[in-house]
Amino acid sequence: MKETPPPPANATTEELLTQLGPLVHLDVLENLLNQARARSLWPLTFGLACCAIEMMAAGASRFDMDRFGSGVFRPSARQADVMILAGTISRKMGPVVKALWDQMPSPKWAIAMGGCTIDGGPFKYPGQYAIVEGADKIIPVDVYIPGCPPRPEALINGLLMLEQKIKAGKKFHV
Amino acid sequence: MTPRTFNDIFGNPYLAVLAATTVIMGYLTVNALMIIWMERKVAARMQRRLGPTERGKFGLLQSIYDMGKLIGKELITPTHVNKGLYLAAPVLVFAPVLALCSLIPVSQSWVFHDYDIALVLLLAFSGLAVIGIFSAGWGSNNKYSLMGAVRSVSQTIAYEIPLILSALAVVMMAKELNLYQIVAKQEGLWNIVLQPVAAVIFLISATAETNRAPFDIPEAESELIGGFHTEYSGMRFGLFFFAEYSNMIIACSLATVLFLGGWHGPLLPGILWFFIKVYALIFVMMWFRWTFPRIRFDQLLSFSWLVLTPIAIANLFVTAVVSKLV
Amino acid sequence: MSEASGLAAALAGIASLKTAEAPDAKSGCQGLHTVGREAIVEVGRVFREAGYMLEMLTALDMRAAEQAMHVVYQFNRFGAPDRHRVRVVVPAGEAVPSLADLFGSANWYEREAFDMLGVRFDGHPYLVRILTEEGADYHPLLKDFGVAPAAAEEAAGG
Amino acid sequence: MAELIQIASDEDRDTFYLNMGPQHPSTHGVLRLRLHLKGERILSAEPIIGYSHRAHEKMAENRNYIQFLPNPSRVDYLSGMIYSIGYCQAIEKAIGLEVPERAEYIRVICNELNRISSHLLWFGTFLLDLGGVTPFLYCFDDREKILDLLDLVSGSRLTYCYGRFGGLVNDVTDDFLEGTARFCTAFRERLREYDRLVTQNVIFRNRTIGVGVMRPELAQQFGITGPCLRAMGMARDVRRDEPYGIYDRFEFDIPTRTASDCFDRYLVRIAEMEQSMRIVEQALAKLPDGPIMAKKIPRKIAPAKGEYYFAVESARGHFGMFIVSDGSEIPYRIHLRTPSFANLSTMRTVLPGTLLADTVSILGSIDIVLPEIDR
Repeated sequence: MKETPPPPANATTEELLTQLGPLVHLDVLENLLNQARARSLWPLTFGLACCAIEMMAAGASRFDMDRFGSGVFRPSARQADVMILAGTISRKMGPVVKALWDQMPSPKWAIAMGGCTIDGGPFKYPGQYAIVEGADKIIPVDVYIPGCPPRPEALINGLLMLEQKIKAGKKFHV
Repeated sequence: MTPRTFNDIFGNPYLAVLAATTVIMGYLTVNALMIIWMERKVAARMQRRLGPTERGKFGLLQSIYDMGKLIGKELITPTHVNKGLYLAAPVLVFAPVLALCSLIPVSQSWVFHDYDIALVLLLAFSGLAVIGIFSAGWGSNNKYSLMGAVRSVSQTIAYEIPLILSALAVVMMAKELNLYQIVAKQEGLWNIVLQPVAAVIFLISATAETNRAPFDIPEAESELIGGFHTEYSGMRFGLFFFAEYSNMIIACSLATVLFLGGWHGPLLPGILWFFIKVYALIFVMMWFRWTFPRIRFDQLLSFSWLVLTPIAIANLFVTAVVSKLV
Repeated sequence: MSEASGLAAALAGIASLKTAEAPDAKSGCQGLHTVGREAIVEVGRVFREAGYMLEMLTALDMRAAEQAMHVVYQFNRFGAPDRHRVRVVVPAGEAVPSLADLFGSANWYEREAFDMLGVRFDGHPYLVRILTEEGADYHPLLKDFGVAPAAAEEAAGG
Repeated sequence: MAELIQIASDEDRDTFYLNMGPQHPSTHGVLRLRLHLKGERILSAEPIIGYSHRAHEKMAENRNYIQFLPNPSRVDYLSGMIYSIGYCQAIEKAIGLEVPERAEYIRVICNELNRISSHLLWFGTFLLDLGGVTPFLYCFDDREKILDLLDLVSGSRLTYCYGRFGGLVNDVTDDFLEGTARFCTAFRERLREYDRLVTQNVIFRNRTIGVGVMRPELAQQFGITGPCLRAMGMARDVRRDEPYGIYDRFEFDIPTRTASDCFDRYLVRIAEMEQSMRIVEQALAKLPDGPIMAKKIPRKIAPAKGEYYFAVESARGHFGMFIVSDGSEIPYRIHLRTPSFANLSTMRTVLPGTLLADTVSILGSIDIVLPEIDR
């Protein structure tokens, strides 16, 4: 344990509390919850374009995301944990994606699937007026999966990477 | 022949209620988690998939992780909701389940509470859940939720009648409202043999009462997104989810008690027979869900009013005449 | 074939309609026509009564060469194809009569042409943007919208 | 046609507006429907599109003909092969390029396989809209087998870029040919299974028969094409009426029905899968040896100044490409006439009067792909 210097005599209560750190440590509980969260990622039923078909394929028989507990696609944003952005986000759709993200309860994560959601992908060219060039321009993204479209294996790999990230106890987007 | 109840063990009724609640909670939790896992596996097998495999042996821990995750989720209370109704709804949906569960005799020597009018209580309490669903739909102040709630109310009313009529046929035969005695009288011959029509009507109505597919129109994911629970997050949604599966247990337990002879069966101990029957019925319900498409709302109602109810009434009439003659 | 000759006769009755001779097979059309914009509704009615559908409607930005927009209508019938492309030349900034009353599909096609190229259609019941984002103030398929490819490559350092 | 932008007045208390989408499980992507409802009955419906607008037509004006080649398969990602090869055929016709026999046959095989996979996905999602989850997974299972085959020759599962001006990029392998033949045999068996599981199901029949009837006059008014049109009893198919490629060499029927409801649209598509397999088998039998690329391909792809129109039959209907060339390597304008755009615009006349649950099945039955509508 690191020695903390004694607080100055005229310190306010607030300063004291900051220096001493939290009185109750919730790390253990938080870690336990993280273990559960990492293993039960329910995606939002939400497809934007081509990649959505591969997302469906990842949930279907051959690839079966349900093996990892991610097969419960929730149609309501209030019950989803991870938003898989599958497809091009058009400018008309951008505000809707943002609204859906805001409706999701924290802790929540986002996976950018495919070139379009990474940076505009094949639809990026000077003077492009119709799309949002990259999902991270509107919401924070945790895992990027390149491809046009990425294969279902890639999506499952992305989910497992997200699992690693959650288990490692990184801070969440609120 | 009287079963043991909590009152007998503890003597003190308050202590008995406390103990019973705890035991029932545990019983429901374990069973619901088990059924959720089973549902995912059954669905997967019917769909040429594997279902959960990676979390624990055979994915057995999957439901536990899901529950842990839901507990750790943020509880969003949207600003546009009617707070009182919105917050009360999950409790209202879940509370009757606890009361219902205590009335079911699970084995020859064991029932949580032994009432003489247990069946009446049970049917009355099972009607309460719809109030919770309606207050969820109304309180959410969301059009999809509201439509889900309205559908749910009319569905429950429509299917409660054939459900009760088919249960009444059994009561007429047994001349008994006590569930324990109803089971006791089935020794040797199960009611399903004497009352096959009532049994089928009961199973169909129970599937509809528990909002299971193909009667899941109040939730109807592809139409109403989630119906009445669209606006709920975290453990509040978890309670709805939990209540749905608990209702399934109760509906199947009641069907076992009324028609399948409860704990009666050769060789194995009674409690085991009881669970074998309950889980077999639950499997049948899952089978329905993963085979049929969803019935449309108006077809659902006309099926109840024009097909099930008349048949149930006719069946009741025949039962009355025959039991008078015999 | 009386139907086709009836159509030809009806089309010949429209004063401002000019039919090109023997269209090239590559154009994919059996008849190419140009018509004044006041007569397009009449042309639409003739095709509709002959049982044709409005297969395609779009516009071309020809402002650089002719200071005009071309609105291209393509009519076709069910069965053996008999495709007629009718062209209306509109001076830039002016409106064309709408066919929305004659053909249900014209409603959306015209909205799209308005959205993409800013061609206005008179008498359209609901001429608002259809594809671009809400509150957009541009017509993306106009040639002077966006960056020319050569200039863009220079800007991108390519 | 009265328009929908109106606020319900105070007396109008028992009707309400419901906004369905753009994120809704059964709008097949990012379609938004603004429904005016009285209870569950629909008074008026207005589809609002554009949520997947990706500026394909503007992109065409910013790049040359070859650079536009990856785009068509992303316009309609479910029948990407048909679109991509259709674009090649359009340009080949415009510049007068002959394609070798073998390539033509392989194109037909791939197109028809792609049509089956598109119909399969439609079948699955349609049943999902009706609440039947299991058929969806069965269809995906079969679809994967087609994707494997197309993956083998083109290298991609969904957005193919297999065609080139003058031929194809790869020759097919024996594995592909054997696999295709095997698939056809196995799939016939599966179709019978689907028939037992779905077509005979009484709930399915109740949900689809007599639901979403499109009156025949709508066909002319809206320019409906594809399976929706054939369910109205009109045997119109671009493959038969104006044969492109070598479609005139094959024997196949154009399945039609007459009631024009959801059930008929379903049956037409099922029958079309059968016909596609017939074409595939004929093509496999006749497949000649030879090169797969034309000998002399011009370095500069630049059609002569003029306007070109070329149509193909996609899984959803008549897909037309209107190409305006000013004689340079960069298209002056490419307009894509997509079938779902016309088919979806009928919804405002078909939906009113139906129930909310029917909306979902009607929308499912016309088989829309949003990026193809929005382009």
